[in-house]
Order: sequence, then C-alpha cells, then structure tokens
Amino acid sequence: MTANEPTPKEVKEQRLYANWGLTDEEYALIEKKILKRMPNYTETGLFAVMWSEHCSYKNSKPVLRKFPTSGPQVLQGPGEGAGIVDIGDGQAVVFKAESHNHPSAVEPYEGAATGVGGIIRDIFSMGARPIAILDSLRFGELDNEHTKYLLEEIVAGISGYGNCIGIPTVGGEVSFDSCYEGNPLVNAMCVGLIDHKDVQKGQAKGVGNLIMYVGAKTGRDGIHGATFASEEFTEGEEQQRSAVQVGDPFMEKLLLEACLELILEHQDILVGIQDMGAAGLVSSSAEMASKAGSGLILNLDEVPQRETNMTPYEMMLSESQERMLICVKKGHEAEVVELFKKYDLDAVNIGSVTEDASYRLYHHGKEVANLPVDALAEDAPVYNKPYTEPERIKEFAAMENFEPEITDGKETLLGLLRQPSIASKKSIYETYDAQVLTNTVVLPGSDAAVLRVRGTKKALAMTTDCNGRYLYLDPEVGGAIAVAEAARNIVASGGKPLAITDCLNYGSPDKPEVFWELWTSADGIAAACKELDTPVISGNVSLYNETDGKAIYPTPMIGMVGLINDLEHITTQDFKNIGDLIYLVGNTKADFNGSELQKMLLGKIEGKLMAFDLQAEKQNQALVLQAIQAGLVASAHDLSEGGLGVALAEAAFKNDLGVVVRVDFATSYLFSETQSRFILSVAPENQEEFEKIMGNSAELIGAVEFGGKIEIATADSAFKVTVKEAKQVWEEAIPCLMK
Amino acid sequence: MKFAVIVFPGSNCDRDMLWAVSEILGEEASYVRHDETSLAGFDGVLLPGGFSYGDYLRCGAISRFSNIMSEVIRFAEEGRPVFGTCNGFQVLTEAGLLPGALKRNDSLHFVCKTIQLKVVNNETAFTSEYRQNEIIRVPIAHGEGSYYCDEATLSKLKENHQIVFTYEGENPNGSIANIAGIVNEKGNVLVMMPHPERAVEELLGSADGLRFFQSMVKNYGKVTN
Amino acid sequence: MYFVKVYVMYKESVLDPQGQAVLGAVHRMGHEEIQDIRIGKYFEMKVAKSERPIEAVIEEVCDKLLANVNMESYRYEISEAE
Amino acid sequence: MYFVKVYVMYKESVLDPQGQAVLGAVHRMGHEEIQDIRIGKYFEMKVAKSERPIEAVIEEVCDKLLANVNMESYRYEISEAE
Ligand SMILES: Nc1ncnc2c1ncn2[C@@H]1O[C@H](COP(=O)(O)OP(=O)(O)O)[C@@H](O)[C@H]1O
Ligand SMILES: [Mg+2]
Repeated sequence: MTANEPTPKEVKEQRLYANWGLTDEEYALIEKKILKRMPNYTETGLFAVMWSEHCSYKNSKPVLRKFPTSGPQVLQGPGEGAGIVDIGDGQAVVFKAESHNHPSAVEPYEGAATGVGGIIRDIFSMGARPIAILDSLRFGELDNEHTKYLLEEIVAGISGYGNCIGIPTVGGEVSFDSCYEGNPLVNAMCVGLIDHKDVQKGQAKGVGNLIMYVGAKTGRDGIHGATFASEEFTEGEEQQRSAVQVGDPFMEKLLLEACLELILEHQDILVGIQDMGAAGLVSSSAEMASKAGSGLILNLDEVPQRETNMTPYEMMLSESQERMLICVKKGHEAEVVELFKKYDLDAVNIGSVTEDASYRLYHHGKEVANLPVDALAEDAPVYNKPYTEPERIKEFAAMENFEPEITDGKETLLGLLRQPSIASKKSIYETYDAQVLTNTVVLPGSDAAVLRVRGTKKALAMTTDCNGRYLYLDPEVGGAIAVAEAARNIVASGGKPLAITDCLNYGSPDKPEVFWELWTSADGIAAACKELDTPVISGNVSLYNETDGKAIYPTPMIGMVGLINDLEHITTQDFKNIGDLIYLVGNTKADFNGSELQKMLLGKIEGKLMAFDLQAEKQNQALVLQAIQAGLVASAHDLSEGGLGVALAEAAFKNDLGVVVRVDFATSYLFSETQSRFILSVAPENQEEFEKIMGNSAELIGAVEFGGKIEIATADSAFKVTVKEAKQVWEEAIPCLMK
Repeated sequence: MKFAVIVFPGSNCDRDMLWAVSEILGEEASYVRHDETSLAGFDGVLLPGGFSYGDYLRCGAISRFSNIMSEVIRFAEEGRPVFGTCNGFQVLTEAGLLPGALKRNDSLHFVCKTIQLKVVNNETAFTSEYRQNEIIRVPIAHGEGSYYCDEATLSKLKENHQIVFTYEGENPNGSIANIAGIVNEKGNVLVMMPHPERAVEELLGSADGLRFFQSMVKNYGKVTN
Repeated sequence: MYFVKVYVMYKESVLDPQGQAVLGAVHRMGHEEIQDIRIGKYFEMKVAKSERPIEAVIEEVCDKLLANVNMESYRYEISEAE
Repeated sequence: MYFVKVYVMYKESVLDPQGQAVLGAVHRMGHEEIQDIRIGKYFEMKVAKSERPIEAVIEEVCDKLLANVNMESYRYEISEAE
C-alpha cells in the first residue's frame, strides 16, 4: 500500500468504492466470495473500472447474446479488438466502431480525436493495416452557439486526427435532433485489411514470456474514463473531471508503423498484442492474461511515466493515449526495443507471464495488488435488468396515422432539402482527407464509400446508418430498419453486405423504459442481421447518454462493410446520362410517422411506425444487386430521409442533370419514407434486359433530361424547380446555420 | 530513372507516391528514411505529403533538420530534380530552397477535394507534357497551403516565370496570386500543394497528374548542368 | 483603450504533444541545454473602455472562448494604451 | 537555470485569418469593445546554463526553428530560475 492512501478498512467503511461506481453488493461479492478479504485501495479501483459497464458489459451482455455472430464469412467475431471477415484470396477485412460520446461533450476536439485514435489502435492491434475511417455524429438542433461549437470542434477533432495519421475518412452520417443537445454522439468506425496469416490475438501466454509496454508515456489522463462513460451528465458537474486526454496522431502514426513491422516481420517472437483503450493498463493486461488462462506479474516502476509520483492506482487506470501492450517470447526484449527505437518510441519490459492465474502488481518493491485474473476480466456480475414499455409507445399506437396534405410540392421539397439532417454534409466531409492511401474510388457524397483492394479486381463498400427517430417510435422495427438501410446503401453501391459492427447508444439502463428500448431494438437488429446474412462481428455499447434525466433517442449506429466482386460493378447515386430511364424499386405507402416531413411540419415526431417487411427488403436488394452485377444500372440510390423527392434531387445534383418524373400517387407520397426502395437509372438500350430481371418490382417513372430542371407530376399536382436552385438550398443550409 | 521517396516521421503520402511512380509510371523507386545520409544512386527526389512531425509548430519546420535534408539540399544544388508536394512543399520552403512560406488556409479548415489547376508554365522539366495554360484536375488535401511571400519576391517569381501552377476558378486556400505551385530559379526544384500522385488513375477520378511524372522522366538528363 | 495580452497553456497534467516534438527537434539541433518546452497560445487584443470592468470582460472571453478550462489555464496582463 | 518566454507573431503586414475569426466570434458574443485580436504562439522554456550566452542560444533556436522569418517576428524574455 502507498502512503496516504485509505486503508482497506477505510475503503469499506467510507464506501469509497461507491464513488467509483461499485455497488454494495458488488463490493460484498469481491470481499466475501472472490478475495475472502477486504480489497485494498488499488485493488478496489481495479475492480471498479473492470466491472464498469464500459469494460464488462454487465448490463448489456444479455442483450448482445441476441445477435447472430457467426457465418461462413466470419473469421473473428466479437471478443477481440475487432471482428474479421473473409473476402477471399487469403485476405480479410477487419472492422469495429467505438463511441466517444462523453469525452466529446466535455472537450469536443480532443474527445473526438482520441475516439478516432482509439478505434484505429483496435484495428492495427489485430495485425491489419487501417484503410478507412467513418464517423457517425448526432447533435442537437443547430439553433444555438453551443451546438455549433460542438459540431465545429468535433469535426475538427476527427479531421485533425485522421488526416494527420494518414487514414482516409471516407464516409459517415450527421443528423440533428434536440434530444442530443446535451449529449452529442461521436461514433467512429475503422476498417482495415489483413492477410489471414497475419491475424493477431490479444493474449499473454507462455510462462516467463515478457509483457512489454510500447508507445506514449503514462500520465494522469482520463482516470476513471471508463466509469465516467458509464455515468450520466448533470448540469454544473463539468468542472470536476480528471485530466482530459489529448490525442497525439503523430505518435500514433509511428506506433502504427512500428506495430505493423513487429507483426509482419517478427511473428516468431510476438505472442500477443492489444491496445490500451478504456481502463488502460489494467484492462489490456488483465484481458490478455485471462484470455490465455495465464497469470501476470507487472512491475509498475518500469512503466514509462510522464508525471511524477504516480500511484499504482493512477498508473493502472490512466487512459493516456497511443499506448499498446505486447507479449513477447522471453529473450527477445532487445529486438523489440531496437525496433521501436527506430520509430523514436519507448518499448519497456514491465512484467511477465506466470502460470498461477493471479494478477500481481509490484510498486517500489512491494506487492500492491494480488487478484485472480478472471475475477477482474470475466467474473463481473451480469444483470438482467427489468424493463417496461414506455408510456409513449402506447400513446403512439393509439394515434391516428399522420397523413399530411401537400399542395406546394416545390416548397416542400426545398424545405426538406434545407433540413440539416438532409442537407449536404459537404462542408463537413471536405475537411476530411478522403483520398490518402489512394484507394478511394467513391468519395463521400454517395450512398456508401468504395475502396478498391489493390492487386485484385475487388472493392469494399462501407457505410454507417441509423435513424434514431424510427427507434424512438418503435425500437424493434427501427433497429431492423437501421441494418436494412445500411445494407441498402451497400447494395446501391454494387456490393454484397458482409457483416456489421455497431455502437449501441442509449440512455440509462437503470430505467426500465430505456432498458426496454435496448432490449427490443436488439431483437430488430438481430432479425435483420439474420435475414440479410450480416452477422455482428464487433461493436460497442454506450449507455447513460442522458442530460438531466432525459435520454437520447435510442441510437444503435450500424456500420456495415460489403464486398464488390468486380470494380466494374461500382455504382454511385448520381444520374449519369441524358436519356437514361429512371426506375423506382419498391412500393410507396403512407409512411409519414417519424419522417423528416413530419418533423418539419409538426416540429416533432409521433405516431406508430408502419410495418416493415424484411422479406421484401431482402428481395428488392437482391434484384438491385443482380441488375447492377449484370451491368445494366447507370446509377442507384437508396431512398431514406425525405423519400423519393429528396432522392431524385440528390441523384441529379452532382452532374447537374435534369429529371422528368411522373408518379400516380399524391404529392405528399413523394416524401413518404417507406423502406426497401431504390431509384435506379438505366440506359435505354438496357431497358428490356433490366425489366426482365426486375419483373414488377421496378416501375418506370421517368427519365434523365436536358434542361437542368427537376419536373415532377403526381396524381394531384405538378411542379418544377431548377437543379441549380435546389442544389444551392441543399448545399448552403448547414454552412448558413453555422455562421 | 530511379526515384527516392523521402520518408519523414509522419509522412503519410509516401506509399501513394511510391505506388504512382513504380506501379503506374513504371519507373524504379524506393523509400529513403529521414535519418539516412546518402542519396547515392538516385536520379530524382520526391518529397511526399503528410504530417511530418505531426505538423507541430509549423508544417515542415521540424523535418528540415533531419539528416537526409542536407543531402536533399546538396542534390538540389547540383541541379538535379527535386519535387515536393503538399508537406514536401512546406519542408522545402522551410529549408530555404524556395522563397516564401505556407500559411493556414483562409477558411481555417483543412480542405480535401479535386480542384482545377492551370499550367501557366509548361516549359519546366516537370510540366513539358502539358500544354501551356492547360486546365487539369488534381486533388488537394491540406490545412496550411496558403502560399505567402512579400511583394518583391512575388515580382521576381513572375519575372522569372517561376509560377508554374495556379488555381483556376476558386482559390481553395487564399494563396497569393492564386499560386498552387512554383519552381526555383534554376528550374530543378518544383513544389506544389496539389497532389499529382493522387491523379494517376482514372479509376480514382483523374489521371491528369500522370503527365507530371512523365515530364520528369522525359526531361531526365536534359536538366543537369 | 486597453492593450491586453492573454496566455493560454495546457494545464500541467495535460500532455503537450507539440511541445514534446519541438523539444526533440531542439535536441537534435544540438541544444541539449534546453530542458523543457511547453507551447501555448498568445493573444494580443485592443479593447475599448466600456462600463464593465475590463477584467470581467477578459475573463468572460477567456472562460467561454479562448481557453477550454477543462484542460487549459490562462493568465492575462492589461495595460492602458491610446 | 533560465526561464525563457518566447512570443512569435505574424509580421504586421501578414494577414492573421485566425485572429480575424476569433474577433468575429467575440463580437457575436456581444463584446463589441474588443476591437482587434492577433494570435501568436507562446513558448515557455527551461534552459540550463552553458558556455554560450543565453541570448545567442535563444536567437539561434528562434531564427532556425521557432519562427519563420519570412512571415513571423519574435521577441523573448529571459529570467533566472533555479
Ligand atoms: N460525418 C460524415 N463524415 C463523412 N462523410 C459523411 C458524413 N456525413 C455524411 N457523409 C457522407 O455524405 C453522404 C450522404 O450521407 P447520408 O445522407 O447519411 O446518406 P444516406 O442517407 O444514403 O445514408 C454519404 O456519402 C456520407 O458518407
Ligand atoms: Mg443512402
């Protein structure tokens, strides 16, 4: 024990553990069942952080069990740093997403930057070279200075980190709703490429093998960040946080190159590698040992330290960035030190693997912790939280279906294009280097980003999607839609969906209503993943996203990667040639509840979400992919927020092409958000063959025309607007609000 | 022609440069680390983009003290071809091989997009494969690309036809006289903010940058004095 | 009229990657005698006299805009000017 | 031991877009009394005594590294410390 630290008895009697998030029951479990003695201060801290929701998933485990996680394509499911999916030819794609919501609310630039840094480490710790980043962001309405500040700084943090380290940020999403005002969401996803033979594990095994610490020095950064992420915000609390983590992308670039060199060129001496993420040293080391059934001794005096007089507690819990832990065969320390030195990085032997499955820490020659490894990493209690359906769901069910009457199609279309959630995100994604590494074939601005795989004819499509409004009205259906929409974006780009990662962003699971949202949305996600054959290979849970007791919309961000077999199949959303025929795939119904149109007209969303047919979704996707692969499709765009009207406009913008369209439903239906729909453009010479494939699933609604106008005739009105005007409204909306 | 691609800690377009020159152009190329001390055997030097030393302090300010830079300077002084794009531009101006400096973009934002460039001098060893005043499409990706120099320097640049590329249409960073790329007086060191190495394949949106490297290869041998 | 100088620095415990990188460069230049460098921001402002005390104005601007008090600290100097 | 402060600013003739942006933000906050802002870099260094005069050391580091004399000027203050 270190001087001045509370004694074990004080920890117990003053219930110090409670400040760190351990409950009385959990403390009793540790004392009575696991240790059969009182844990000391350091040990209590280790338990508190390892048993936090962020590290142990104690509240969400039963939920995550619902997800399908295997399939012939899956090489590595959840459990390691990131999931891995086979793409043939001995290659695989590695991906995962991570949330950094709470740190970004406090220090938006660094919070977002370190979120990106963290997810990148997860990817290269698997042995993969990171090839792309995507970001999924949620903010309050852009009507106040603080939200503008958050947007500005969070985007700057993402671009600051990603651009500097040299990994392209190729896609993402941004939307705005007042529920995120005090609690913005910052989710980042990273995708990497790997050869099967290079896959690493985060494990520490082989008695006597070395535990080496590499990368940046440890400071008192973000201590208890993991527990902090598992608590909600209350106003006025902002000042008392421990030191904010600052990202150093330059350091991480060196770390990335050094680790990949170690992995690719020294496989014979490397046993395991893991990044130090949430709960830093304790979580990485305990997990590495526990996974391999080993024990561990760490000598904390060897840990490189940036600050003086750090206690064991502080060192173990620090969340300083740009650090990794590796397990190396004994006798090879010098080789590793030498390799990292070439990159100006510290590599230090801080401990070794033991056979006794205990986790022992030494500091100034004294043992400061001695715990069973599994107790830390595996044995956190799992809670089956009670859940109840929120009142609002019953109220929504009782409401009459919202069916607006639209008389002015033009103004409605322009109004929708001006909504920040629909408006162009160009002013955001143009600040991201989307092209570095020179693989990006489809840049931000189409349905999914596409990167070629060098040395093959293949390409990867990737996207992130989630509409929290749908989940607010119906978590189960909304959850299924999030997966389906992601898949639709992949398919529209010419890819076959492979698998997903997720960030499950919710309010406090201690509220039965919130837990119900989590519980039921997982059913929807799972069902869609099964139907669309996209298992969940990795993910992340972020709970307690509340401000002053008010939860965000349930927002399970879905990150999906798909495989494009042939570069020839790459398709973008933009109309290409005058004279091409425009087809609408899928039926259009009165789906206005939860729509952008409803929000624009009523200032809120309400009502019951319409039924969603996964079978139809799957069938439409299969047909569209078939037509694309047959080389018959010039452009493909999925329909989402703002419906057909907005989708037509978006497809016209890039090449400033006009469209003439006639549909036989009412004008309002132009803006209905019925799922499972696409618009495709097809060259006239392919018409016959295309229609043969699509049967009656695609309806010819118009053509790409001269004249630079969007001209739409419906059953009850007709209107036109120049592409130029519509595009200007759409492009300037966000920059205008940001002024 | 054998190219050296200089790698500083934090360079991140080094791979793209090597790919463009070796895989697409079909010339020989290899990496030369910042701590090496010789360029023996190389016929041309390429300084890639990226964030050398994190772009901390000022872009390129720290890298210019690395070992290899004294060799790069010697190489340049011998009249042999040296090309710097983006961060390479920043490093070479910091090293004093070219006048002026690069400031933060006027918008204060990093900007990545494909822009139009005008080849205002096609009589250099780097641009002879372009037509005079040809408009080409090349990506940019930088946060500190606003070229600045004083009036006297600018007149000199103009007089000597050292301005090689200018932004056409919109100037993405606020550079003086729309300058996107300049060459030294001798004509053997060219720097530009846009990335020609990102524009060598139609698949990725433009192949207009290929002729830049083809010019270098064609003129190799002609420029040595 | 006042002339105000504001200095914003990371708090001691916060990592200053930029300072570290510059320190490394200084050492490679051979200046081992320089043992520590920390980098901050420096603002020079001209401020007209108003009803509110100048200190209150400056502190408000610093707290809300120039510094992020979660990670940075600031100090300022005020002098009179014409 | 010396404690050295270095200030690096754009030369007067060079536009400072960041200063202008911050000035705009300050005005939107309602602080019209702030009439001009220029932003520079501020360095705090700890320097051990050596044979060379401290001024020479600092000026060399500033000229070569901390400032780009094409567009920036610098000044410094030296105090003794332990
Ligand atoms: N934060 C962001 N970062 C990068 N790209 C983004 C971001 N937000 C939106 N985009 C890009 O803008 C385009 C439109 O996004 P979105 O409207 O979400 O598409 P969709 O509705 O098809 O999912 C996509 O290409 C997307 O990748
Ligand atoms: Mg889409």
